[in-house]
Amino acid sequence: MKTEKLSQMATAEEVIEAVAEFSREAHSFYTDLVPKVTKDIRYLVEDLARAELAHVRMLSDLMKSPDMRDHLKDAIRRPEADRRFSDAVQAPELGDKPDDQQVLQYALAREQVALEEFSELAANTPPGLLHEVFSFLANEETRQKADLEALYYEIVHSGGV
Amino acid sequence: MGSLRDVLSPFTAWKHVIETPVTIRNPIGREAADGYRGFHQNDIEKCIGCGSCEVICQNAAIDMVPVSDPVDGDSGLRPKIDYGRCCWCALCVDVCMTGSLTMSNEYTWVDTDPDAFRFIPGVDPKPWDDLEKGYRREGGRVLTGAERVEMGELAPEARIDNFDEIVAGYTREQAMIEADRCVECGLCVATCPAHMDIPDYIAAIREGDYDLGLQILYETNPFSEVCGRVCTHKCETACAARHEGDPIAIRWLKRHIVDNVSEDRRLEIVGTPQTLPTRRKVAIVGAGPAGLTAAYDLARQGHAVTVYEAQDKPGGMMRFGIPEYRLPYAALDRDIAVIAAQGVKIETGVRIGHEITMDRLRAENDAVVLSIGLHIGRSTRIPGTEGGGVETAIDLLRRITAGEEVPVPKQVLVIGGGNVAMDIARSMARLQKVKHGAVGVTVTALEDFAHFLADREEIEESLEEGVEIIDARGPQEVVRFKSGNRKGEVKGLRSWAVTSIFDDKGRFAPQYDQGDERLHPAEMVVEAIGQAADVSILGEDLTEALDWNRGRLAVDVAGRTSEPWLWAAGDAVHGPDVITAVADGHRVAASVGAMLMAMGEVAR
Amino acid sequence: MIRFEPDRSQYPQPGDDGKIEIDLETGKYLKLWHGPNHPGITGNMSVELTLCGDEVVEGKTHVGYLHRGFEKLMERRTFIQVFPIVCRVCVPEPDFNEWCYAQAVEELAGIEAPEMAQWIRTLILEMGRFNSYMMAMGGIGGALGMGVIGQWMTYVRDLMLDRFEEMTGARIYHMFILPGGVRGHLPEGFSERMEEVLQTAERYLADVDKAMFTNAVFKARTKGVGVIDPALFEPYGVTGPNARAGGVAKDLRKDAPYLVYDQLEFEVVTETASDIWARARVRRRDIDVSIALIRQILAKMPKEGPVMAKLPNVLHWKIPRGETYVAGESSRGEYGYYLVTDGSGYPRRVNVRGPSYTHAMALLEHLIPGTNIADVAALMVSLHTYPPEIER
Amino acid sequence: MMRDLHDHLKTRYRLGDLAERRGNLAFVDVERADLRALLVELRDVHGFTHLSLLTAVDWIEEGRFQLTYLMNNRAANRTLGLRVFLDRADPVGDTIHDLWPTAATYQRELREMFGIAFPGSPRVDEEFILEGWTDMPPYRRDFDTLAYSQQTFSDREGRETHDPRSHMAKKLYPEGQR
Repeated sequence: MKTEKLSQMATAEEVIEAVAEFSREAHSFYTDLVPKVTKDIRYLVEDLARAELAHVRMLSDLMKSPDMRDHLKDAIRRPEADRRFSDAVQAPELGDKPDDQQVLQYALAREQVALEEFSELAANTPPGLLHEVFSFLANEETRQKADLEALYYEIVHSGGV
Repeated sequence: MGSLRDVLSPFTAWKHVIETPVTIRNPIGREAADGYRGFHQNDIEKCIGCGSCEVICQNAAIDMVPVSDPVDGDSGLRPKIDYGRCCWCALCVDVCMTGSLTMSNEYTWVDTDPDAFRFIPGVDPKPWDDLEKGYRREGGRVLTGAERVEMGELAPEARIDNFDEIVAGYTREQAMIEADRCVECGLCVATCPAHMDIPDYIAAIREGDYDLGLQILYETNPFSEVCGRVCTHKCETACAARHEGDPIAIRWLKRHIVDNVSEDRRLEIVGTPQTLPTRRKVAIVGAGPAGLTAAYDLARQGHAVTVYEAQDKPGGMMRFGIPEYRLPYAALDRDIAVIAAQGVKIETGVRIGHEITMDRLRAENDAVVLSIGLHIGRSTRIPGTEGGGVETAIDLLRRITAGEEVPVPKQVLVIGGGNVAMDIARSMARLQKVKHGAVGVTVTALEDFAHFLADREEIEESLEEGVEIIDARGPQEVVRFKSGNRKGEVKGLRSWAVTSIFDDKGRFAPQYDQGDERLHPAEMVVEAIGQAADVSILGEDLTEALDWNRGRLAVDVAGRTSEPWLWAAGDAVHGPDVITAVADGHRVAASVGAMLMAMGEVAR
Repeated sequence: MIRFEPDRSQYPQPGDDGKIEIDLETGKYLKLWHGPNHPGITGNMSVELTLCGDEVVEGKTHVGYLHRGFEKLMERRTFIQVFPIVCRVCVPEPDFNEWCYAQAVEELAGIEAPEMAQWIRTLILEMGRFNSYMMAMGGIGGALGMGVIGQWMTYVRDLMLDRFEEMTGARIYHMFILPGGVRGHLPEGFSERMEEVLQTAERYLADVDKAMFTNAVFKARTKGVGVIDPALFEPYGVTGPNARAGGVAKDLRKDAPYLVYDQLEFEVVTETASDIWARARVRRRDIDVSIALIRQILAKMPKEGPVMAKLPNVLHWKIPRGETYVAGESSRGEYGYYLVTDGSGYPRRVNVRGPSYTHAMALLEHLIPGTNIADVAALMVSLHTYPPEIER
Repeated sequence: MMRDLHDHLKTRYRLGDLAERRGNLAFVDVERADLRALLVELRDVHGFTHLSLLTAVDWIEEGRFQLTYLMNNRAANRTLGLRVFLDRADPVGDTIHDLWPTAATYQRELREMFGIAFPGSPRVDEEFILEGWTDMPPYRRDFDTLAYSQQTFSDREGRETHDPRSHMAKKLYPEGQR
C-alpha cells in the first residue's frame, strides 16, 4: 500500500481515498484523545474530531457523485507533499496528556500538510472537474487553518495585561 | 422761505424713475451667503449622540432621539430639531464634539404642516443634506477645552535606575482644568466595565468636593486608587472629547480624587458594614481585584467573607503582575485596607488544592467564589524554549515583586508585544541599570507598530528608557551555544520577519518572510505572549463536574458556574483587566448575595 | 416763513405746581393714541396724547408691547446661552448687545479677546451703526412724507445686510460676537465688496442731501421744531446724536475709547440748533464718519491672527462674584450692559442701558406738550428710539 | 484718581471699600442716608453729572436688594457705581427724580419689576410695562419664569428626549449591575 502511494502517478480515486484515509485516521485519533484531556479543553479536541468527520463525509459524497464517477480513473500526478502527508498519518507527535496549546499546534501542522497536498493536486490537474474539486478542497483547508490560527492567537497570545 | 435751490433740488430724485428696480423679482430661491446659518445637516456616521448640542441649546429646540442601537462611544441617539424653537444661533454647531453637526445655507422652505419642521438632520432626508455651503465653525471646537492637561512624570534618566512611581499625579489646578473639559455626556459610563459614575466624580472635582468624589468612586469601585493608576481606561476611548482633541484624562482624575483624601478620611467616608451579620459564610479563592471586590460587597451586606490567597500578600496580579513604578505597593495596600476594614478575612499563603481542598471550602461555606486570575505564562514552545535561560514574564514579575533573586544578564530578549512584555522589559531594564549600569533589553513582537497590543504610552516610555523594540518579528528558535564552555546556554533568538499578521478579515494569519532571518543576541529570553489560569486546583472530579465554555469555566451572566455553590470571576473568566475584574466582582457578589438572602428567607 | 400761531387763550394754564389739570369732561380735550400701530411711531410703542385743538397738552409714553423679559431670561441661562438672545434686545442695531455682553463677561471672567477679534468687532459695530442710521434717515424722511427716502435707505441697508450675511452667516441677528472673540475671519474679497456697498451708499446719500436736506419743505418742517434745551441733556440722560445736535461733543468712541477706536481717526460730529433738523443732520454726517471708519478699519486691520481666546468649557462656565458696566457709543447714544455675577454658572443680573430708555420716556414726555399734532411723528422719529431697549 | 476720590469722600460719608473694576470704573457701598448728599456732591463738585443708569439686584439669600446708581463723569471718563442696600422685606428707596428727572422712569420700573417703593417719585405707581399683572414683581429672584410659562403655556405635543447616559444604561445593561 505504502509503496504504491509513492509511485509517480495514481488514479484520482486513489488520491482521494488516501486523503479520506488521512481524515479518518485523524478522526479516530482525536476521538481517542477526547477522554484523555481535561474537560476544560475537551471542546477543542471534540471540535477537531467533528471537523475531520465532516471531511470524511464530504469526500465520500464526492466519490459517489455521478459527475465524479467518470473521472475516478483519471491518472494524475501524485503530489510531492504526499510523503509528509503519509508521515503525518503515521506519526502523531502528541503526548498522552496534551494541553490546549499542544493540541492546537498538532492540528495546525496537520492542516498545513493537507493544505499543501490539495494545493499541489489542484496545480497538477488541468482545468476541469478534478481541478475544481481540488481547488475547492484546498480552499476548504485554508479556511480551516485560518480558523485554527485565529483560535491559537486567541488562546495563546492573549496579549497580556 | 428757502432759496430756489431748496425748492428745485428735491426733484433730482426723479432720475431714479428710469433706473432698473433694485428689488429681486423672485426672492424664493435666492441663494444665501456661503457661510449662512440655514437648516442643519448632521453627518450621522460621525455623530456620537453625546447630546452636547441639546445641552447648549438655550431654546430647548433639540431632542435626542434613538436612531440606532448604542455601542461603545455612541449612544445611538441623534439630535431632532424643532424649528419652531430654533433661533439659528449655531451654538450647537460650535459645541459639537465631532464636528458632525453643521448648517447648510438653505433657508427657504414652505410647508403647511407645522410638524414637518421637526426632523432629525441626516436621518430624515432633506434636499440640503449634501449642500457644501453653509455655516461651518472656524477651526476646531472652541467652546470646550480640546487639549489634555499634561501629566508630570519622572524623566527617563531619573526613573531608569529605580522602581519609583513615574506619574506625578495632577495638582488641584491641573485637575480643575482637566475636569472642566468634561461635557458630562456620560458615553463613558456604558463603556466602563464597572459603569463608574465618571461625569459625576469629575463634577465633584470641579466643585472641589473630594469627599463626595471619593464616595462616588466607592459606589462602583473599591480599587479606585489602583484603577486611578493602571486602569486600561476604556472609558477614554469612548470620550466625546477625543474626536476633536484629547480624551479627558479620566484615569488621572480618578486618581486625583483619591490622592486628595487622606487614608483616615477615606475609612471614615466609606465606613464599615451598616447591617447586622447574616451568619452566612463565603469563601473567595484568590485575593485579586475580582475576589476582593466581591469580598467588599459581600462583607458590606453582612456576610462573613474569607479570602484565600496563595501568595503571601493579597492583590493578585495588581501586586505581582504590575511593576511598582506603575503601581506602588502602598497604593494597593491602601485600597485593600479599606476592604479589610469591612471585616473581610484575608488568609495569605494558602493554596487551594494543597492546604485546603475545594471540597472542604464547599463544605464549610454557603458559597465559594473562584477568582484565581491568569498566573501561568504561556510559552511559544518554539525549539529551544525548554531549558535554562528561558523564562516567562509572569513568573519573573512575580519573583521580582516577591523580592526573589532573578537572573539579570546584560542582554535580555523579550518575546511579546503586550503590556506584560513592556512591564518585564522595563523591570529588567531597571535591574540591569542597577547591576550593570546599562540597559540591554530587546523586545520582539509579532505585531507591527500599527497593531501593537501595548498602550502607546507604554511603548513610548519603554523607548525613552532605552528598551529596543523590534516589531513584526516571528520567533523561530531560541538558539543555544552548541559547544564551548557556554554550551547549552542561550545565545539568542532566531526570528523571521512578519510580512503580515492578520488577513483581510482581521484574523490572525501570520505570513513570514523567511529570507529576512535575524539572530537577536541575548543571554536570556523572556516569553511574554499570553497567560492561562491554573484550573488544576479544582481537582479532577470538580473539573469534570463543571460545565466549560471553550476553555473557560462556563458561567451565567452573574458569574455562577454549573455548580450552584460555585461562582467564578475575574481574569480567568473574562480576560486580563483590573476594571473588568472589579465589575465581575460586583456582579458575582450581587448574585451570591441574592442567593444567601434567599437562603435566609427559607431558613426563617 | 409763514407759521401758523394758534390762539392759546383757550388752552389750559398750568397751576402753581406747574401741572396742568386736564378734565376730559369739559369736552375741550381729545385723547389720541399715537401708536402702537402707526406709521409715525418708532417700533412697537405708543404715545397717549391729550390734545387741545391741534396742540398736544400731554403725552405719555407706553411701552411693553414686545416685552419678553430679556433681563430675567438671561438670569436662567448659562453665560454662553445668553449670547443668542442679547441681540434681540435691539433689532436695527443688535451688535451692541453682543459686544457689551461679551465684553462684560470677558472682564468678569478675566479673558481678553484677541486683537483680530477687536478689529472685527469694531468693524461690525460701525456696520451696525451705518444700518441703524439708514433706518433713522428713512424714518425721518417717512415721518415727513418723503417715503422715497425710506425706500432708498432700505435698499442701501439691504446691501450692508448682504455684507453682514457673508461675514456672520445671518442678516439681522448676527450672533457673531461671542464672549472670547468673534466667530470667524472676514471672507475672501470682503473689502472689495464692502467698498462697492459704500460707494453705492454715497451715491444715494448724495441724493438724500438733495432731496431731503436741501428741501424747502423739510427745512420748514424741522428747523426750529422740537428743540431740546441743552440744559436738559444731563438731567434727562440725553446722549449720542440727540446731544451732539445741541453742540455737546460727547462720543464714547472718543471719551472712553473701547475696542480699537484709539487707533482710528475720526471727528465727533456736532450741530448746534438742537432741533429736528440738527438731529437729522448730525446723523446724516455721522454716516459719513461710519463709512470712513469702515474703510479705515478694513485698511488698518491685521490680515491674520486668532479670533477667539481660549474659553473654559462653556457648558459649566462659572464666573466669580463681581459686577461691571460696559458701554459704547451706539447710533442713539450710550448703550451699556451692567452685569452682576455671583460665582455661579448664571448671571445674577443683567441690566441693559439702552439710550431710548431716557429719550423716549422722560425726555419725550417732557418735550411733547405744546407740540403741534402734525409734528409729533417727526419729533419722535428725530429722537431715534427703539422700544425693545426700553422694555427689554 | 478713583482712589483719591474715595479717600476724599470717605472722610464725610460712610462708604465701603472701593471695588475697582477697571481704571475708570469702580463700585462702592453707600449708606442709604448718605446717598442723596453724596449724589449731589458727586454731581456738583466732582463732575459726575450723568446718571448712566439706576437699577436693582436681588440678593435674595442675603435678604436685601442692591440699588446701583451708576454715576458718570464723562469729561474725566470715570464711572462710579454706588450700591445702596435695602431690606428685602420692606424695600423703600429714596427718590432722586428732582436731581435727575429721568430717574423717575427708573424708579417706576423698579417699583413694578422689583416691588421697591420710591415715595414721592412722579407716577411711580403707574404701570410701566406690565398691564394687569397680579403676580409678584417678576424680576425678583423668587419669581420662577419657567414655572410661570409652564402654567401659562402648553408644551408642544410629541416631544421626548433621551439622556445619552441613562439611555445607554437602559439599552446595554438594564440589570443595573451594581
